[in-house]
Amino acid sequence: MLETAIQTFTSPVVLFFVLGLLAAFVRSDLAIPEPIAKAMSLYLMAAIGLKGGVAVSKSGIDATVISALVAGIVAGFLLPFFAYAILKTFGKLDRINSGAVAAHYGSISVVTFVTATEILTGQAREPGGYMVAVMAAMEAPAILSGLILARGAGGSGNQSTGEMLHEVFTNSSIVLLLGAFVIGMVGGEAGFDEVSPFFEAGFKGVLCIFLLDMGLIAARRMIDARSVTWRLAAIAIFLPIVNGLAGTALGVGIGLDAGSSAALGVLCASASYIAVPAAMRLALPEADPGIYLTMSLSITFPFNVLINIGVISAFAAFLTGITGADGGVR
Amino acid sequence: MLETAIQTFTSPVVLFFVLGLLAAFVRSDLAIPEPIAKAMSLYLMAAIGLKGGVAVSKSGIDATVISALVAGIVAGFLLPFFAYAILKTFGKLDRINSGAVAAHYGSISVVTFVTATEILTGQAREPGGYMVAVMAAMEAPAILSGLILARGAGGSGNQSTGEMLHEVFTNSSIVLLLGAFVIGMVGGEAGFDEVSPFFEAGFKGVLCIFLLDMGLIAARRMIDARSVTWRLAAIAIFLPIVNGLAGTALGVGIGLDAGSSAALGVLCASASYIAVPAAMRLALPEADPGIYLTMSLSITFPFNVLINIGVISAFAAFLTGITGADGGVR
Amino acid sequence: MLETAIQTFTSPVVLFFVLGLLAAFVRSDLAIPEPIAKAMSLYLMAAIGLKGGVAVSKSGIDATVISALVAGIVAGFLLPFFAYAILKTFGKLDRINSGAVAAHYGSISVVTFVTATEILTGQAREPGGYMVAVMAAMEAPAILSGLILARGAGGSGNQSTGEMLHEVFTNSSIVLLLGAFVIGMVGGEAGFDEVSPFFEAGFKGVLCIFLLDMGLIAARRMIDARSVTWRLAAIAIFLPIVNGLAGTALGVGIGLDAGSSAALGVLCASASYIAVPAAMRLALPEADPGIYLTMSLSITFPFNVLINIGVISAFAAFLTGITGADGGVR
Amino acid sequence: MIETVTRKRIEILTDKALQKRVTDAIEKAGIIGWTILPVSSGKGREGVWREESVMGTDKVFVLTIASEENAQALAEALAPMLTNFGFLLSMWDVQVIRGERFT
Amino acid sequence: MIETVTRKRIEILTDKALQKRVTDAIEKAGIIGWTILPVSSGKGREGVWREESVMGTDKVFVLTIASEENAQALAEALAPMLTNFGFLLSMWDVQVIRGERFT
Amino acid sequence: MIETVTRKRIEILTDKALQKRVTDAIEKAGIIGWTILPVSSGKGREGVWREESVMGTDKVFVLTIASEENAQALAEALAPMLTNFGFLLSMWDVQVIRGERFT
Ligand SMILES: Nc1ncnc2c1ncn2[C@@H]1O[C@H](COP(=O)(O)O)[C@@H](O)[C@H]1O
Ligand SMILES: Nc1ncnc2c1ncn2[C@@H]1O[C@H](COP(=O)(O)O)[C@@H](O)[C@H]1O
Ligand SMILES: Nc1ncnc2c1ncn2[C@@H]1O[C@H](COP(=O)(O)O)[C@@H](O)[C@H]1O
Ligand code: NA
Ligand code: NA
Ligand code: NA
Repeated sequence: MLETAIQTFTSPVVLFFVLGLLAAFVRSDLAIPEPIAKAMSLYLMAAIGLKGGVAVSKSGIDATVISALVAGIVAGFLLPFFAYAILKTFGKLDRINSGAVAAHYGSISVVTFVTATEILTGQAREPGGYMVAVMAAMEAPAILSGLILARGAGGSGNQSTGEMLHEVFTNSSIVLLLGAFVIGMVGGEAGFDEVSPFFEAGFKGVLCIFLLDMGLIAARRMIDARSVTWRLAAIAIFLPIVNGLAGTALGVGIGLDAGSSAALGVLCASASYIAVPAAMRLALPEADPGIYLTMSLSITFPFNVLINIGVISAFAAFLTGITGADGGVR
Repeated sequence: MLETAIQTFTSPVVLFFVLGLLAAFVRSDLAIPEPIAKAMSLYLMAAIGLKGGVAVSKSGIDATVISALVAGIVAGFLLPFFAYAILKTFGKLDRINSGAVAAHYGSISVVTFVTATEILTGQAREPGGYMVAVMAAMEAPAILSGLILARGAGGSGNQSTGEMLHEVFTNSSIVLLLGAFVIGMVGGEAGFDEVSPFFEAGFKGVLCIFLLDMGLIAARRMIDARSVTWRLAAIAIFLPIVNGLAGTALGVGIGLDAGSSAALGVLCASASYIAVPAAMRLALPEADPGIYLTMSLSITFPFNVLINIGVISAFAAFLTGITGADGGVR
Repeated sequence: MLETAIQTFTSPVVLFFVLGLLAAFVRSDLAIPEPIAKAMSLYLMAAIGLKGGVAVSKSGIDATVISALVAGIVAGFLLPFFAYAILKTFGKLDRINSGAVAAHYGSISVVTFVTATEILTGQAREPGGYMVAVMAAMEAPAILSGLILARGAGGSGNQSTGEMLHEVFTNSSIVLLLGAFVIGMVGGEAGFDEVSPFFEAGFKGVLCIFLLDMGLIAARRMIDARSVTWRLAAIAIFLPIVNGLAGTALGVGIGLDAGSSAALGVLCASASYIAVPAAMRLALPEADPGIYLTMSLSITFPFNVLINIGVISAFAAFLTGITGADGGVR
Repeated sequence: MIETVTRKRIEILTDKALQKRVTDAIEKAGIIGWTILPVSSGKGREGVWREESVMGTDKVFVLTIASEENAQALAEALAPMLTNFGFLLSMWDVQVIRGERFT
Repeated sequence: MIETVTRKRIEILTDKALQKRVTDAIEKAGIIGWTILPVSSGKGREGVWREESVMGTDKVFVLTIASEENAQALAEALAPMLTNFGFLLSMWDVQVIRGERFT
Repeated sequence: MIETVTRKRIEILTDKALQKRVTDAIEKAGIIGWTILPVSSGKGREGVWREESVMGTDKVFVLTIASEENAQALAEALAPMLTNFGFLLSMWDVQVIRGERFT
C-alpha cells in the first residue's frame, strides 16, 4: 500500500492534479482557457477510444469480453438504484436531485478510468483493451435509470422519452468514444501506427494538463459550494468505496484478470462529470448542478484519483491472489 | 480500384471524416471548439509549408518545378472561366454568385491536397515536395479571375483593385503557407529536424481531428442548405471530375511523375473553403456564402476525399503507364 | 559573431518570429486565436519548469546553485532602481509609469530565456538546469521594487501590501512555473520520461508558433503605438544591453560557466511581458500599458531575440575565456 | 433623414443546453431572427457559475428583436421556464432601420 | 448625486470580414470609440449561421455610444450596407457618466 | 398578460484584471447578480486595444440589472474609477419579469 501511495504521488499526472487543487486553494488566477479544456477532453476520448478499438481488433471478441460488457451494463443500470436509496434517506435530497446524482454515480468518469489505467500499468496490472468498450457501454445505462428514478414511472418530464434517448445516445462524448473505438477496430494496428505519435505519445502530457484543470475546477467548485451538506459529502466518499469494491469483486467473479477487475471496480467507483451533467442539464434542468457536480467532481473524483484507485488495485490483487486468477504469480 | 477504395476507407484520416459526417447526421452535439479548429488549420498550413520548403531545399528548383508552377498558375487562372460558364447557364446562377463560386473551384483546398498526399503516399506514389509550392501558387489566381467575372470588366465593385490585391496576397493562409515554405527552404533539413516532432509526428493526428470537424461542418451545412439547387449540386460533382482528369493529364503532359500528376489533378479538382470564402466575404459581400460554401465544403470536398482522389490516382497511374513516364514499373 | 548571426537567422524559432513581424507589417490578417496563445504560454511555462526541476533533481543543489539564485534575486530587486532613474530623467516619464516600466525590466521574460537556451545550446553552451530556478526566482522581486518606486514609501495605492504580495505570488505564471519545477524535482527523470513526448518533443514547435504570435502582436503594437517617444525607444534598447552585459559579468564573477552566465545576462536583459503586465493592471491600473507593453514587447523583446542574445553569448564566451572559467577550451 | 421604427429588444440568459428551447420559443412566437452571444461567468441567487464547457455549465445570451406583440407572446411563453431554470430576461424599446425585417 | 447625460447607443451585427468598414464608418461619423463583442451563431431570413472562423463565416457585434447627431449620421452611412450585407442595427437612449467622452 | 416591472440595466466595460473590483462594488451596492460577457477589441481616446490574454490586456463586459436606487449607488461608487481606469459605463431602463429577483 505504501509503495502504491508513493507511486501515485510521484506520478506527474497525479502531481499536476494536486498542483491544480493547491493553486485554486491559494486563489491563484491560473486557468486553462475554456476551448482548450474542451479540446483536451475530446482528445482524451478519441485517444482512449482508438486505443481500445485497436486492442480489441487484435484480441478479438471472446467470452470474457462479452461477460465484461454484460457485467458493466448491468452494473451501470443497477448502481443508481442503490445510490438513490441512500441519497433520499441518509442524504435527505428530494426526488429529482437524488435521481440526478444517482445517474452520475452509476455512469463512469473517463478521466478516472484513464488515470487508473496509467497507475495500474505502472504496477504491471494493465487492464485488457476491451475495458474501454466496457467503459463506453457503461456511460448511458445509468442515465436511463437516473431519469426513471427522478421522474417516477409516470414520467411527468417536459421531454418525450424518444427525445431523451436521442439526447443520451448522441451525446458528444459517447459518439466520439464509440466512433474512435470503431475507427480503431477498422484501422487496426496499421492504421493506428500512422496517428500514434499524436494520440499515443502526447497522451500522458495532455492528461497532465487536463488534470491540472480538473484540479483547479474541482477546488474552485468546492470553495464556492453552498448546496452540499456534510451528509452528501459523506455519500460522495462512501459510494466510490462500496461501488469500487463491489465492482472489483464482480470482475474477479466473472473471471477477469486483476488489472481488468480493478478497472471494472474503478468504473463502478467513478462518477461521471462530463457526459451525465450535460445530459442532466437537458433532461432534468430543475436539478441543481451545484449538487451533482460538486459531489462527483470536487469530492469523488479527487478521492478516487488520490486514494481509491490504490485501494481498488490492492483489493483486486488480493482477490485474484486468493482465487488464483492471477496464476498466483505476485 | 477496389484495393484503393479499401485503403481509403480504412485510413483513420478518412474514417474520422466519415465519423464527423455521421455524427452531424444523427444530430449529435459533438463540436470542435472554434479556436481549436482555426488553430488546426493554421498548424496544417505551417506544417505543409515547412515540409514543402525543406523538400525544395533538398531537390533544388529545376525545369520540372518551374513547369509545374507555370501549369498550376495558368490552370488556376483559367479554370474559373470554365466553371463560370457552366454555373451561369446550366446552374442558373446570377453573375455575382457565379463569379464567387468559380473562384472557389479555380483555387485549391489545402486539406484535400494533404489528404491526397497521405493516400498517394500510401500507394507508393508520393508527390514531389515542390507540389506544395504549386499549391501555394494556385491559391490566388482564381480569386482574381473570379472577381473579374463577377464584376465585369468595368469593375463596379465597392473596393479598389489595389485594396483587393492587397487582401488576396495578405490573406492569412497564403502568408502562412508561403512564410513556412520559405522558412523550410532557409532552415533546410537541419532546421526542420528540431521542430519535426511537432510539425511532422503530430501531423496525421491533427489532420484526423480537423477532418472530424470538417465532416461535422460539411454535414450541418448540408442539412441547413437552402440555396443549393440540384443543378448546383450536380455541378459540384461534375467540376471536380472534369477538372481533376484535366489537371492530371496536364501533369502527365508536362512530364511529371504519376504522384505529382495526380496531385496536380487533385489541386484542380479541389475547391477552396478556407482562403477564398474569406476573400469573397470582403470583395463580394453580396455573394451568398450559403451557395459557395455548401458547394465546395459539403459536396465537392467529401466527394474528393471519399471518391475522386482514388479515381484521379488510378487515372494518373493509367496515363503514366501508357506514356511510360512511370518507367513501366507498376 | 557572423557565425552566430547566421545560426540565429536560420533557426526556425527565430524565423517564425520574423515571419510574424513581417506579416503584421504588411497588414495580413494572420492571427493566432487568443485561447491558443494563452495555452501555448502555459505549456511553455509548464515544460520549462518541469525540465528545470528534473535537471536539479539530478544535479542536486550546491553552492553554485545557491549563489546563482542569490545573484538573480538581488539583481531582480536592484535593476528597477537603475531603470527608474533613467526613465524619470532621460525618459521624462512620470513616477507611476516609471515604476511600472522599471518593474518590467527588472523581471524576466520566459520566452526570451527559452529562445536564448535554444540558441546557446546550438552553440554548445547549454546553461545549467538550475537557471530555470533562477529565472523563476527573478520574476517577482522586481514587481516589489517597481511598486515601491511608483507609490513612494508612503504607499498611497488603493491596495493593501498584503493583497499586493498575494497577487504577485499567486500570479498564474509564477504558480505554474514553480509548480512544474517542483513536480519535475519530485517525479525526477523517471516521471518525466512518461510525459516527455508531450513536454519535450513538442517544445520547439510550440515555441515557433508562439513566437509567430509574439511577432504579430509586437509589430501590431508598434504600428498602433502612440505613447512611446524616441527617448523611451532608446531606453528600451539601452537597458537590455547594459543589463545584459552586467548580468553576464555577474554570472562569470560568481563562477558560473559560460552558458549559465550568458543565461543570467539574458535574464537581466529581458523585460517581462507576461507576468508583470498582469500584475501592473491590478496594482497600478493608472499606469499606461501602451508604454510598458510597447517597450518590453515591441522593442526590447525583438532586440533581444534578434541581436542581443548573440552579443551576450559572445561576451560570456569572451569573459570566461579570459578568466579561464571555461577551461580555456574554445 | 433615415426612417426608424420602434421594436422590442429581448435578451435572455440561458443554459447552452437549453438554448434550443429558447430559440424554438422565439420561432413559435412568430419572430424571424435571433443571435447568440457567449457569456463567461455570473452570479445570482444560486451563487457563482463559470463557463465550463467540459461539464456543460456554460450559458449563452440569446438576443432577439421583435414587434411589441410577438415580444409579449415570447415573454409569456418563457415565463414558466424563468422560474425553474434560472433564466434572466430583460426587454426594452429600440429603434431599427428597415423595420419590416422585424416581425 | 452623480450627473448623467443621455447618449445614443448603437449596436451593429456584421461579418467579421466587414468589421473594418463599420468601424471606419463610425470614425468618419465623428465618434471616438467603439467596442467589439464576439457572437456565436444566429438565424435570420437567410437561415442559420454559425461562427466558423476557418471559413470566415464569423460575425461580430460592434457597439458604440455617441451623441444623437453623430448616431444619426452613422445610421445614414450604414443604411445602404444593411440592405445588401445582412447587417443588423438597433439603437436606443442610454445614460452615461462623463458625457464629454462621447461625441 | 404577464406582468413586467421596470429596472435599471447597467453595463460596464472594464479590464479583466479589475473585474473583481467591479463585481465587489456591485455586491456592495446591494445588487444580487451580475453576468460577464467577453469582448474582443475596441478603440477609445487612448487608441486601439485587442484581447491579448497572454499579456493581460483583455477586457470584459459586466452587466447587472438592479433597482433604480441601487443602480445609482453603484454608479456613484464606480465614478472615480471611471476617470482613472478607462472604464465605460452606460445604463438604461428595461422591463423584467419577476422583478423581486432584482434588488
Ligand atoms: N441582477 C442580475 N443582473 C445580471 N445578471 C444576473 C442578475 N441576477 C442573475 N443574473 C444572472 O443569472 C444567473 C442565474 O441567476 P439565479 O437564478 O439568480 O442564480 C446568474 O448566475 C447571473 O449570471
Ligand atoms: N429579429 C432578429 N433578432 C435578432 N437577430 C437577428 C434578427 N434578424 C436577424 N438577426 C441576425 O442577423 C443575421 C442576419 O439576418 P438576415 O440578413 O435576416 O439573415 C441573422 O443570422 C441573425 O444573427
Ligand atoms: N464611444 C464609445 N463607444 C463604445 N465603446 C467605447 C467608446 N469610447 C470608449 N469605448 C471603449 O472603452 C475603451 C476605453 O476607452 P478610452 O478610455 O477612451 O480609451 C475603448 O478601448 C473602447 O473599447
Ligand atoms: Na460509476
Ligand atoms: Na481547383
Ligand atoms: Na530583466
